[in-house]
Amino acid sequence: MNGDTSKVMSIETAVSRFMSDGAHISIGGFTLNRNPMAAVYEIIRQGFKNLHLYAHSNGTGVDELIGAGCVDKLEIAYAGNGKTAATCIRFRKAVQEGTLKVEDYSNFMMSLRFLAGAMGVPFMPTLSGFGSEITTSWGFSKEMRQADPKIVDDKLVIMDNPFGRWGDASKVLLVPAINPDVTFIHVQKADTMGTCRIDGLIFADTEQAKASRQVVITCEELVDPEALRDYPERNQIPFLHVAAVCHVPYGGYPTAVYRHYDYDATYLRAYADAAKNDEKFKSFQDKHLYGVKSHQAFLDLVGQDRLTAIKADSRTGYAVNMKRG
Amino acid sequence: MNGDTSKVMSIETAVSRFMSDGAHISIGGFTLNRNPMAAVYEIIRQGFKNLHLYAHSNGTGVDELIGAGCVDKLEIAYAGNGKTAATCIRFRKAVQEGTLKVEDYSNFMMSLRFLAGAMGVPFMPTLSGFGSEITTSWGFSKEMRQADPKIVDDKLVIMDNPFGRWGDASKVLLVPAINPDVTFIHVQKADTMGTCRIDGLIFADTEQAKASRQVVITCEELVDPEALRDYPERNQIPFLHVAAVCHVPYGGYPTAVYRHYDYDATYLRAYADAAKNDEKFKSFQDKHLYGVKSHQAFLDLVGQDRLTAIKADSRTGYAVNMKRG
Amino acid sequence: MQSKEYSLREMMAIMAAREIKDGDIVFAGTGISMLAATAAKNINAPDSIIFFETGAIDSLVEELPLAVADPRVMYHSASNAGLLEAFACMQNRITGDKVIAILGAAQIDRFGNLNTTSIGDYHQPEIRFSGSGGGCDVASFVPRCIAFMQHEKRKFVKKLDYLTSPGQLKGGGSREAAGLRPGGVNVVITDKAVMRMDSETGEMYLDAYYSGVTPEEILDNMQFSVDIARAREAEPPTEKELKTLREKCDPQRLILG
Amino acid sequence: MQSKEYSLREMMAIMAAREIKDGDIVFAGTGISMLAATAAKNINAPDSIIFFETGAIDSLVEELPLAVADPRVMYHSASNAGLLEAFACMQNRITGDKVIAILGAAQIDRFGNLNTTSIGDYHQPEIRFSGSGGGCDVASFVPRCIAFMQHEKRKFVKKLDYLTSPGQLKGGGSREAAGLRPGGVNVVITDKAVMRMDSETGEMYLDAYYSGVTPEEILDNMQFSVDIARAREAEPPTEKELKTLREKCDPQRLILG
Repeated sequence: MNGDTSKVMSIETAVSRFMSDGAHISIGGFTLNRNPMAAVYEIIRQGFKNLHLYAHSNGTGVDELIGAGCVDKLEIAYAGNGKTAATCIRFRKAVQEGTLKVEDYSNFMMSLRFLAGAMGVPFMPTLSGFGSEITTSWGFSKEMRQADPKIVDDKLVIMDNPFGRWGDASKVLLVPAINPDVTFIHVQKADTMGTCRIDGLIFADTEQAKASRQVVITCEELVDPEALRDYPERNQIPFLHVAAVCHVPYGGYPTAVYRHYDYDATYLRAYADAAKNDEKFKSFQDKHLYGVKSHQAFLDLVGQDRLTAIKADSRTGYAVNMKRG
Repeated sequence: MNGDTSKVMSIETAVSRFMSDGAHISIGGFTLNRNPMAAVYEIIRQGFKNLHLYAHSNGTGVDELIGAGCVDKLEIAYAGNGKTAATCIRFRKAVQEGTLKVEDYSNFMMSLRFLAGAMGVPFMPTLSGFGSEITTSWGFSKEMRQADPKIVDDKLVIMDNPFGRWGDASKVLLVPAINPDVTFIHVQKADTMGTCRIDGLIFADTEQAKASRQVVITCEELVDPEALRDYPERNQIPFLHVAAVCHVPYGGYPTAVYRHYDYDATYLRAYADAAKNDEKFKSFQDKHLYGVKSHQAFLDLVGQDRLTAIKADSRTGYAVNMKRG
Repeated sequence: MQSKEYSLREMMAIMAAREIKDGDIVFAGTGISMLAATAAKNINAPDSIIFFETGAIDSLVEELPLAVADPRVMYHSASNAGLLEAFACMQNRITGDKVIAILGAAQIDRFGNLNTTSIGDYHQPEIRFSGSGGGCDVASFVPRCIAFMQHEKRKFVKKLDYLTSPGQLKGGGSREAAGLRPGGVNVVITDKAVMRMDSETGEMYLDAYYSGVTPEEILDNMQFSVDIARAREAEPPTEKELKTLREKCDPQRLILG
Repeated sequence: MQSKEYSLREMMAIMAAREIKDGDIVFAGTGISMLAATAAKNINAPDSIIFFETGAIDSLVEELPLAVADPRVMYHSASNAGLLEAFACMQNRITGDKVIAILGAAQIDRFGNLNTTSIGDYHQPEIRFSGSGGGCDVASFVPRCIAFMQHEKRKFVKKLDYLTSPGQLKGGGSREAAGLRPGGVNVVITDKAVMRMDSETGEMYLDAYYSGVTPEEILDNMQFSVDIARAREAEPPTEKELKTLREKCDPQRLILG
């Protein structure tokens, strides 16, 4: 019973099966942590274009997708990548050059939009943002919104509190639900049915997964369902929401995966350096992205020394005293 | 640092410090599971009256509080207690005799109301309940609501979806936030700062705690903060929300506490039998409630044999093959 | 092979189990509805998934729980979350459309609306029941709901004393007009018959009567009449169904009695 | 005992740390704001609680994180949840009123409104920044916010190119009129001075200038003028503060440089 393993497949198969040009997608993680990088690189290699991308503060993955020219439209709260790039470099370039349409929200608003999608309601209320130009400056015009049935007509709605002053609020700001076509999440442990156990911070991965029509999981460890039934309270994404499970060790590299490995500051800095210059960036991509056939080949190129240097310490879950400066 | 243990106190002290007549309170758990029974019994023994009680499907604790005449007003989704009482018996009696004012919601609505309180917004939206008399029959009249600033003016509000048909919804139903004065939660493990680790289902305990102005935790095991820092992902209630931590082994008895003990079907049946008759109920209360001075004295009265019979099996977390028929 | 020796409760459990298909997420309540869910899983829909409003998914039910918060639903599940996650999973169309729910009620009307709140005036009830619980939510969200009922005149009523959980409301598209998505009770399983809702009118009709029961007897036990023109005799439980139900699903006879 | 030997960055970190009191929940960002939070915890407010928008509470920060999603914030915390829990904790008045936040920005105006989005026209920006992140949320909810700024004319502007995070909006109660609760930036800590918001008018004034800086020099480095009548010289960091900052908070000099 429930021994069905039909969801288990390679990331190459999952990307080609669930992705399409123009798809509305979302990726898990936060800046330089637990981004589904193997999935991101595979999407780029398979050449999907005109994507509509939803993110809160996903740095590394978002910038790679934009840098590769996969993304037309982006709804996001924050495009930075910690100390290596206060503003994501290819993102900045694309916005300044007008090749990327951006709709700005805050982190909480984006998280609430995924929550609304996960809960099956058209919006979530918040008290954030009154007076901010987030409410008045729309990256996607009303006309563009009305012309596209996959984009909600209003960026957000402000209304009077229908319960008077209840909850110490005179007004509420409503942010519309997101239901991506596909969401990619990288986790420490998943079982063959698709149930996931995440260590460390969840960010908004649970809501992103539950809001999505299809969810592709990549995992450091693929286990038998039996292995996750000991403490079901620890499983944040139940299999009901998952379409594909791909076993990809180091699938979050070069971002960090708590208790497994740290971010690779060296790689992220090299990326940031290259990203500042179009030609340098092209050769960087040619070497690290298009020059390899798979995530494993990319890891081979990076080399075992670097993977050893970022190996997580068993006490703290990160690489203690790793050179990061 | 943070070695502060000033939140640790007896349940007697916590109840007398945080409770008051007329307080708006909430209790955790669900029907016959993880009700904060030691707290409930202590509230009764200390004689607090005119309480306004919020619950979703709390059976055992709600019926005891009503049976003891502590509750004036109740907002609830479900007052039943599994097989022992399809409808809670003292609850039914109080409603039929007109001594208890009830406002009916659904389980999801009550959970969303706690969530709204926890999130600090005046309401949460749902697509539940259109056409139900929950929307039209108000247990608390508009006049009564307007006269009491602690009760929201409207039971709920139905409005057109402000985002057109986004989210496949034409209308939304808004339920107002709850922020109880005090919430009582029983957990398996808490640390001296108040952080809690719950095993098994959470029900809506997390939201109830976060929505509440004061939270009193009773726990099976009281541990040093260090002990819960190994897997912070497993701690559902951070100490920020907690005012008091009380070490009360068997503090959920006679309801079940997963991985510790099962419900006591014998006790619950005896309660249900007594509850059907006013005189029998009075003597039952005199013996089990007013006749004992503390939860420990109550457990002594119940006897070790019964506690042994409900001891949880280490594999399943409940008492395997326990007589329940 | 059919068996002549079975109780009405066994018949009801098997009738409900047959409604459940592989891949269905089965919203189970307490009592006979939990037994029906377990029966489906063990007999005809091994890849159905048992789901509780308390937040447990795909529990390994080794002993019959006596409540949806029984610790027996927490064992060996894929996830132990809470009420919000459970109801969100049903409200969300992506997962919610796969759910089939089993409900009970004190009263049902011709449009499959349910009363689990009170008899008499709501403010001064003659009889007070437990209230909605998750019933109103489930009937609002779930596309396929089974109602378990005793076939009695006081239960199949012309007008509910209180409409707790919405079915087709007043029929003729009134459910959707009120703001609800398609769904609510579409099958009623009683101790005499299986009734269904007409997809056009939203009204109840007699689909199948149990062996030894006549359509007339069924109408005699209801306050309203229903179309009996489509009625056929129900297929009784097979030996295999009964054996599994008795030996695997409720060996302690907690529900079967 | 005071020290003459310290960098401006050290001065800024200590000025911010002094704003933090025991019992405060400190919303920390990256860089110098994280350093200030760590400094407060190690120097003057041991019972303050470090809190990250990513969902970590009371982390044991043994190494300085380079981002709020750095695995270094996940170690030994009281809870590792997510963004929704973190922002709810600030939006909720019960816990939110205890929060003090540290923010940064590309531009600030006289009312403490912040721009972290773009320079030039929003639709065709000359310079695009990272965007709000949690900044707009924090400035909306949190009663006390510290802004870290470089004291430059292009940063203290008459009019923001984009108002990302609300301060006092246009002053004179306009914040509350817009629907916001009291809060937003009330202290600005720069490499020259500490500025505060007047509680009546909502306008920025000079509270303290660093040793060797004159109020006039401060005004020269802003596009708008502020009241300097209340200004005094800031108390420099003590030896003890500096020692702890250097040896305990950032021994790798990741932030101190």
